[in-house]
Amino acid sequence: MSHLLDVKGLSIRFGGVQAVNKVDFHADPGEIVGVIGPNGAGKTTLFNIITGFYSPDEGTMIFDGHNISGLKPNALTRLGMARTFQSVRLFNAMTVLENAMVGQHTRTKAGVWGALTRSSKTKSEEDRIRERAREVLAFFGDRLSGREDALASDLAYADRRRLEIARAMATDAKLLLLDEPAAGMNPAEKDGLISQIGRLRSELGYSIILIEHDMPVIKSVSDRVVALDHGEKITEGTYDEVSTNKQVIEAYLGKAAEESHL
Amino acid sequence: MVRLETWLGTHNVSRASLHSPIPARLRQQLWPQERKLERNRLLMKLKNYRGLMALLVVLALVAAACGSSDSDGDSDGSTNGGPPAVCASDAFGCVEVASGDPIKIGSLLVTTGPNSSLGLDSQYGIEMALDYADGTFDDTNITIQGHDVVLVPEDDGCSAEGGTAGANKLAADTQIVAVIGTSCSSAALGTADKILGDKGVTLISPSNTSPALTAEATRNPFYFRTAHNDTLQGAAVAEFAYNFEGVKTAATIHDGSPYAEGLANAFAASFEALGGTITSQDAIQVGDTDFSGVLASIQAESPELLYFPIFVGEGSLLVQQAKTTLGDSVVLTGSDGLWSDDFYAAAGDGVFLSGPDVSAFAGDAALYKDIFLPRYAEKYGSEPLSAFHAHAWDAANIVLGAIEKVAVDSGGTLYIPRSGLRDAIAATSGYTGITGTLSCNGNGDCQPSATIAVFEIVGGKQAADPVFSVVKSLE
Amino acid sequence: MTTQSAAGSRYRLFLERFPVRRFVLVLLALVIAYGGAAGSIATLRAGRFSGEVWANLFISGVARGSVYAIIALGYTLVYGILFIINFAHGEVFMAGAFTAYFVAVGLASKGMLESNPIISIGILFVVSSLVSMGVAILLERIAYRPLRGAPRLVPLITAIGASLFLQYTFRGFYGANARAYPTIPAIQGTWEIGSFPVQKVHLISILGAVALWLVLFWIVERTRVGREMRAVGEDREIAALMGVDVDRTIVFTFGIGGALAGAAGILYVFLFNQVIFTMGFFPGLKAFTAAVLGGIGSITGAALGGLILGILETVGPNLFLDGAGVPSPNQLIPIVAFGILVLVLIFLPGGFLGAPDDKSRA
Amino acid sequence: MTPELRRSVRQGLIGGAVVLYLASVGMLVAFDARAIITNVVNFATVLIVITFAAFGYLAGRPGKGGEPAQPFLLAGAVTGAVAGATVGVVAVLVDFLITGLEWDVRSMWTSVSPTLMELLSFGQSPIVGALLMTLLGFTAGLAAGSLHLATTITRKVILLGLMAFVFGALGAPLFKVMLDGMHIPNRWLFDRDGLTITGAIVLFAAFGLARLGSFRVGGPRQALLKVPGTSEKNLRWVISVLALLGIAVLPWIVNDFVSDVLGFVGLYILLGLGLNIVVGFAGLLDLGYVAFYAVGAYSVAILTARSSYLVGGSVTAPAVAGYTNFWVAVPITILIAVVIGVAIGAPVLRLRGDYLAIVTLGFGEIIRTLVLSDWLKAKFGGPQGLTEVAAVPFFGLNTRDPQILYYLIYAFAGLALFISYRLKTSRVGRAWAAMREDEDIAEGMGVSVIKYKLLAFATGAAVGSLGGAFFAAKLSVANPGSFTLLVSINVLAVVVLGGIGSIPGVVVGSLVLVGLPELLREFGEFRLHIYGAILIAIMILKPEGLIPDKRRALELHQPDHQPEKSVLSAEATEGIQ
Repeated sequence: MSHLLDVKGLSIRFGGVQAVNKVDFHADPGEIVGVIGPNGAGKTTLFNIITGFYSPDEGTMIFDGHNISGLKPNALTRLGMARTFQSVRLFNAMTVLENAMVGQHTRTKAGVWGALTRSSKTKSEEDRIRERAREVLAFFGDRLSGREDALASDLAYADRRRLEIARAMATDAKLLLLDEPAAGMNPAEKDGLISQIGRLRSELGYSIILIEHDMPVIKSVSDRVVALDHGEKITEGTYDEVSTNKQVIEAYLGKAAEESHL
Repeated sequence: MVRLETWLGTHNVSRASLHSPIPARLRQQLWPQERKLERNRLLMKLKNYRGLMALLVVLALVAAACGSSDSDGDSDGSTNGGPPAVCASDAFGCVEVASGDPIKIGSLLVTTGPNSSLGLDSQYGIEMALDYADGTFDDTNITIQGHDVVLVPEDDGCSAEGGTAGANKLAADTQIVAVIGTSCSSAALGTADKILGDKGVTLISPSNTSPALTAEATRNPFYFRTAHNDTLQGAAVAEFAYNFEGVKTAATIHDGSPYAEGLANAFAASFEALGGTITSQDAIQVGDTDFSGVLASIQAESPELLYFPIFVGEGSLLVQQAKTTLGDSVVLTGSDGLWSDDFYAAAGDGVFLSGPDVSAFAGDAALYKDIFLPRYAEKYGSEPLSAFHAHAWDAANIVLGAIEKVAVDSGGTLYIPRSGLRDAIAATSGYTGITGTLSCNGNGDCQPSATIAVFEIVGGKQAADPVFSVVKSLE
Repeated sequence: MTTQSAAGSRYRLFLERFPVRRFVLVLLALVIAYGGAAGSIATLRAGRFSGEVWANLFISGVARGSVYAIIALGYTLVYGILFIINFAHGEVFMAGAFTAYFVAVGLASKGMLESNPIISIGILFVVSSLVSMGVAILLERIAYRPLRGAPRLVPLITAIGASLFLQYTFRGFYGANARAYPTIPAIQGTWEIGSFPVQKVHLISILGAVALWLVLFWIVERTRVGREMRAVGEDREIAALMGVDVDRTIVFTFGIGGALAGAAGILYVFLFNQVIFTMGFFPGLKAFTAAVLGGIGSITGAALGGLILGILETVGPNLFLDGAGVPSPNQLIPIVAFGILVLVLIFLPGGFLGAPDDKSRA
Repeated sequence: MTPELRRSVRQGLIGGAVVLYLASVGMLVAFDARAIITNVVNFATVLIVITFAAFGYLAGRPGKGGEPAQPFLLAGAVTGAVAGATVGVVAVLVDFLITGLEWDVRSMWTSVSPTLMELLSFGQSPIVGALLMTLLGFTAGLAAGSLHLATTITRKVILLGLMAFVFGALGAPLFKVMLDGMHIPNRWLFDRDGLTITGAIVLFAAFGLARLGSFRVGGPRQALLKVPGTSEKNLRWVISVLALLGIAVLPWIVNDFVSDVLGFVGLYILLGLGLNIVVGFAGLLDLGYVAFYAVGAYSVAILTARSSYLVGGSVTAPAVAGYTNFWVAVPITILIAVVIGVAIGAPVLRLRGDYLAIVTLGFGEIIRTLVLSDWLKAKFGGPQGLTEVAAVPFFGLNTRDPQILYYLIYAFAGLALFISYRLKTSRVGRAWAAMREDEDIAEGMGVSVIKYKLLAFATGAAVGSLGGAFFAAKLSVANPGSFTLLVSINVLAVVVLGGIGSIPGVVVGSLVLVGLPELLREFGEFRLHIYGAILIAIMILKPEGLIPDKRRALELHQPDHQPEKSVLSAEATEGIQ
């Protein structure tokens, strides 16, 4: 009961392929969980199921005391879950600030009537979310803060990744699911990211699940690591435990061997 | 019988049902005539000032640009003579045609969209009438008292909005003497007829057949037509079916156009009044090609005659499929919407079509066959596109005749009183046109008694002589 | 341990989890299905139509559907590789049949249609297909090629524009009136199948459509260019990297689609004997509906969709509506056609044979 | 042949083909009836010259990427001459077919009339005509090529002058009627339906000089700033006030017809704004928007018709609820439209964009079929429709008068503008924008896609039905012929031309696509023809429209990911590999 997210027996099939098979998995409040596995292990599919983009064939999911299976992504966002995507997906035609403001959608109420009358209530709500959006942008220093009115599509790659995290933060989530946040970053940027992820938990109190291929990043930030292969959970534990696990090494090496073979 | 009355004497029934639900007192409150008139008068005054207001706005431009040439424009108007007395007494005044200016006649016909052949055909008829009015086809229009007569063509779009826009455009031109149109009843009723009538512009239609346009309750005083009322044609076809063919059961099909539905209903009412039975009244969609479904449904009741007053596109297909589905024993009858070579070719022999009795275009059959038709083919490169070119020709000639009758020259300017022109058209009597001898009745029907005939298609052509012909009169 | 905030109230979550929309839709579908079934039973009970009538309606529906199916192939091919709806495809179909009309008139005046029906029909097919193919290729070159990679709304609007433009171009060329195709005596009348008379034109249209479908199937599945088409449809960039000439393949696709439309035009005039500049629009629309019904992108689906739509349009109004006491049921064909489309898409968002959407798109 | 020459010849051939196309669809003959300068030159000739000149100009244009400048005089002349020769040669050939071989060309190509042949050969023998045509092409091309010599300003001044002169001449019948109505002497300017020679020179000079003048002071904006009392600060205000004033006095300057046209433009602004919410804001392609227009018109007709005369002449009983006041009927109508909008939207919102387009189109047809049907004739009047719809009651004014109705329509168009702006810049608008750009992510950020799509549909339906309500009250009738698929396409074209998602774009789109064709009604035969060409041209040359919406323009220039390859499903395949 004390888990923030508790997933049991999760399975999904696509056509003839068992993409995720009976995965049990949990995350506690304030915890950072790393998910690793070779390409095609089902990590992102797992994320997609948890965040409501796919409905699982089997399994139960409890988040923050609510049974969340069958809920749509927008409902999950309202309950306090937010994610980023493996390939950055921002609203490219919006400014940096607007991207963050969209994140506040579930925390605001103004509807058509509010939009038309622009009552003081609506106005103060708009002001509030603008403030809040600036706040999350400020977390990443002047990389984003200074460029509020720039179009998201004009940002540098690493900044786009940061903006995506900022947008997720803006939803006022309890749990952030980050899908390969370090992909495509240079070592200096990765170091920055590692510290930022740490601060997300220590300063802002987010719980985090992240998928990552970059083992140093996993090693530096994760409290606990879950390893997947062929849609199944192979093992779980601290980084050191997992990284020495025979099955994990085989999964990665096997993959590597295959690649070299090609 | 009640139904027949509804068709033949629209006004009696309609007035009752229009007015009965509202007590007189309430009606007064809703539409206080006096106040309305007062308001209109005020508005008219305002409109008079409009020129002044606008003048201020464009003054700069005019002053800068024209200085010198200003004078000759102004002097043409009324140097000597001045308007004759009829203009002052005419409720809508006169059209003033300055010397050297043409007399403008408008047309409001469907020239775009799927029904354009109907309107273009009429427009060609008018163009040829204006050309031939001086007795020769020479591509030069007639002149009346030294003024060229020109046609200002407009599109009625075969719809209420098209009729409104076109009528507004024509009405805005104070030089327009009369308008020939509309093609489609829906473009006229309550829209074009009212807009033009409010300005005192006479509207005379070559192809409107809806009874409502000349029904007392709904007719506009400036509305006329040379086409025959649906009521006449529906009744004539019913007589053809019941008396001539001797069938006792019939089915109808319309295509969702007001024309077809009106005729089908008129036929059904008359046929039942004669004692026949309507087995089914069906409908198709414009654009359909496969009618097996509707024909199966008709066949199930095995009528002896099928009446389909629709248009060529669907008509040709329907008649071919009807022949295979219903068999040879069923009499197939259409109407003048189907008059076209394409239909004759597709339909084949043994199909009947009703319409104005072209063979009884008595006086001027020679004109029609030997002069009109060859010239039409030469000028427009095809056989007539539809059935109403002759009605348009007659309408144009009636208008020209009326203009000649009422136009007054005064100091080089021609004055044509608007109400006077309307009255002259209304007084048309015994005019021998192509479509017959025309006399306008008090409700604007210039063919109050038309000879409606039914022709058979023989040898891929409409037979020259009708198998059945009857003179039908309104009232 | 959790606070029951408004955001997480059990009631609200229940509502969100409960597929209200789907529930309502299923209910709606059931009502419609019940109405259709009740109407059908009433019709059949009333017995206005004999079995022979139903059979005739069915065959004429299949013939109509065959034409839809062949036009639909053009939609499906283009959609399959470019993911655009070539809204002007109906006009491509019109162009061929309309132009071939003049050839047919010429042949008729020489008596060829009577003396050499097979050669004449062959000539008509070739002319119609070539013209339609030319128009389709021009269309691709002028209207669609500059728009590769643009958002999908853009080529769709272009296609609507092209549809109007082509219609009125041919109206300007050949005139506004409907023209009756000269009849080919050899294909008039009926053939007896068993003891059941079937109109020759129906049978020829159906067989012609089957042949055309087989040819297309063979091209796509068995030839090099077919493989290239499939490759381009799968991933344009990778296909280009593999040495496929993408532009040429796309032109080829439009060409085949156009040629099929031209051939369908001749089948159409066998059935309906008439051409007019607006003749392409509604068959085009129906064919597109058929392609969507069958699952756009699928060749078999297009054929299936066309047949089902054709049959439903012919049989449907009399079957479902007549017994329910609806007057002039055949006027309501659009309601039957589009109603079926909506019903199918509710339950099978990808059409009968289309790839079902991913799991979130329930 | 040098590449430059080859390019010129190719351009010339295309130019010739364009003229031949215009001839073969009948445009030239139709436009021959319209004078530009009365008794001197008509529109057909001007059109031919414009085509030759345009291709001559293009041929001389320096190529992309800093190619060396072309010998533009030569290029222009060659292009023009080739184009002229192409036309001439084909004309000679056709003439030979007709007179020499006695082939009845016109039985197939209906537009190839004697008038056309005479037009193309300038009334001379075919050979002489062809030579003249070549000469005309040469001259036009040379003149156009020499434009490259001129400075940008001179070029623009000349072009504007020419445009003013052509449009002035095309609008001549209308302008003449307007001036006549105001009793302003105009004989020096217009002669019958064209310009006088003086008029042509004056128009050319006036607009050319005005343009030159505005260049001198640095554009119209700077010119306006010179007016005492205006500053950068209050310029916006000044412009708004001027615009409002202009809108307010407009119907009294122009005549009833133009007011009527403007009223119609206003209706399309309403419809366009409604559809813009659906297509532009929410990104849902709705091809059946006419459904709501029809719902609005028919609801108001049924509610307010004093009685329901059928055009066929029979009179049904007074309509269901007869005599309802228009202002009471409108909210009911909007409510009905919203319900129908949601009902139409609900089943199809989850469909892919293309499917949505075809299904909405189907719904439009279904609504039209229903009001047309014999089945519901008792309610909707069948093909004859409903007549005697009451005029809008408004302080006892005659609202059938186009000049009065104008204000009512524009008041509501203004309201719709206001609603559009407010919605666009609100939380709702942000949610729509997010959803339009990436539905999955928007949902991931907490936007309920279903809710916001339905909201867009409902809002669009409400605005569209308002347009329909005014339509019925304006015409006094509602009949099914007014609610065809073409209306949906027209409204879509308005939105697209102005710029998808752009609010001022809708206004401009309506003026151009609805206003202009109404004013040039005699070319009505070619209206849809030209319409189609405009849709294609806009999408190829400027897909963001005339007045682009910033955000939308950006999206339209982003390459689209192939639909089957959305990132989510690409990730899904990860599990399959």
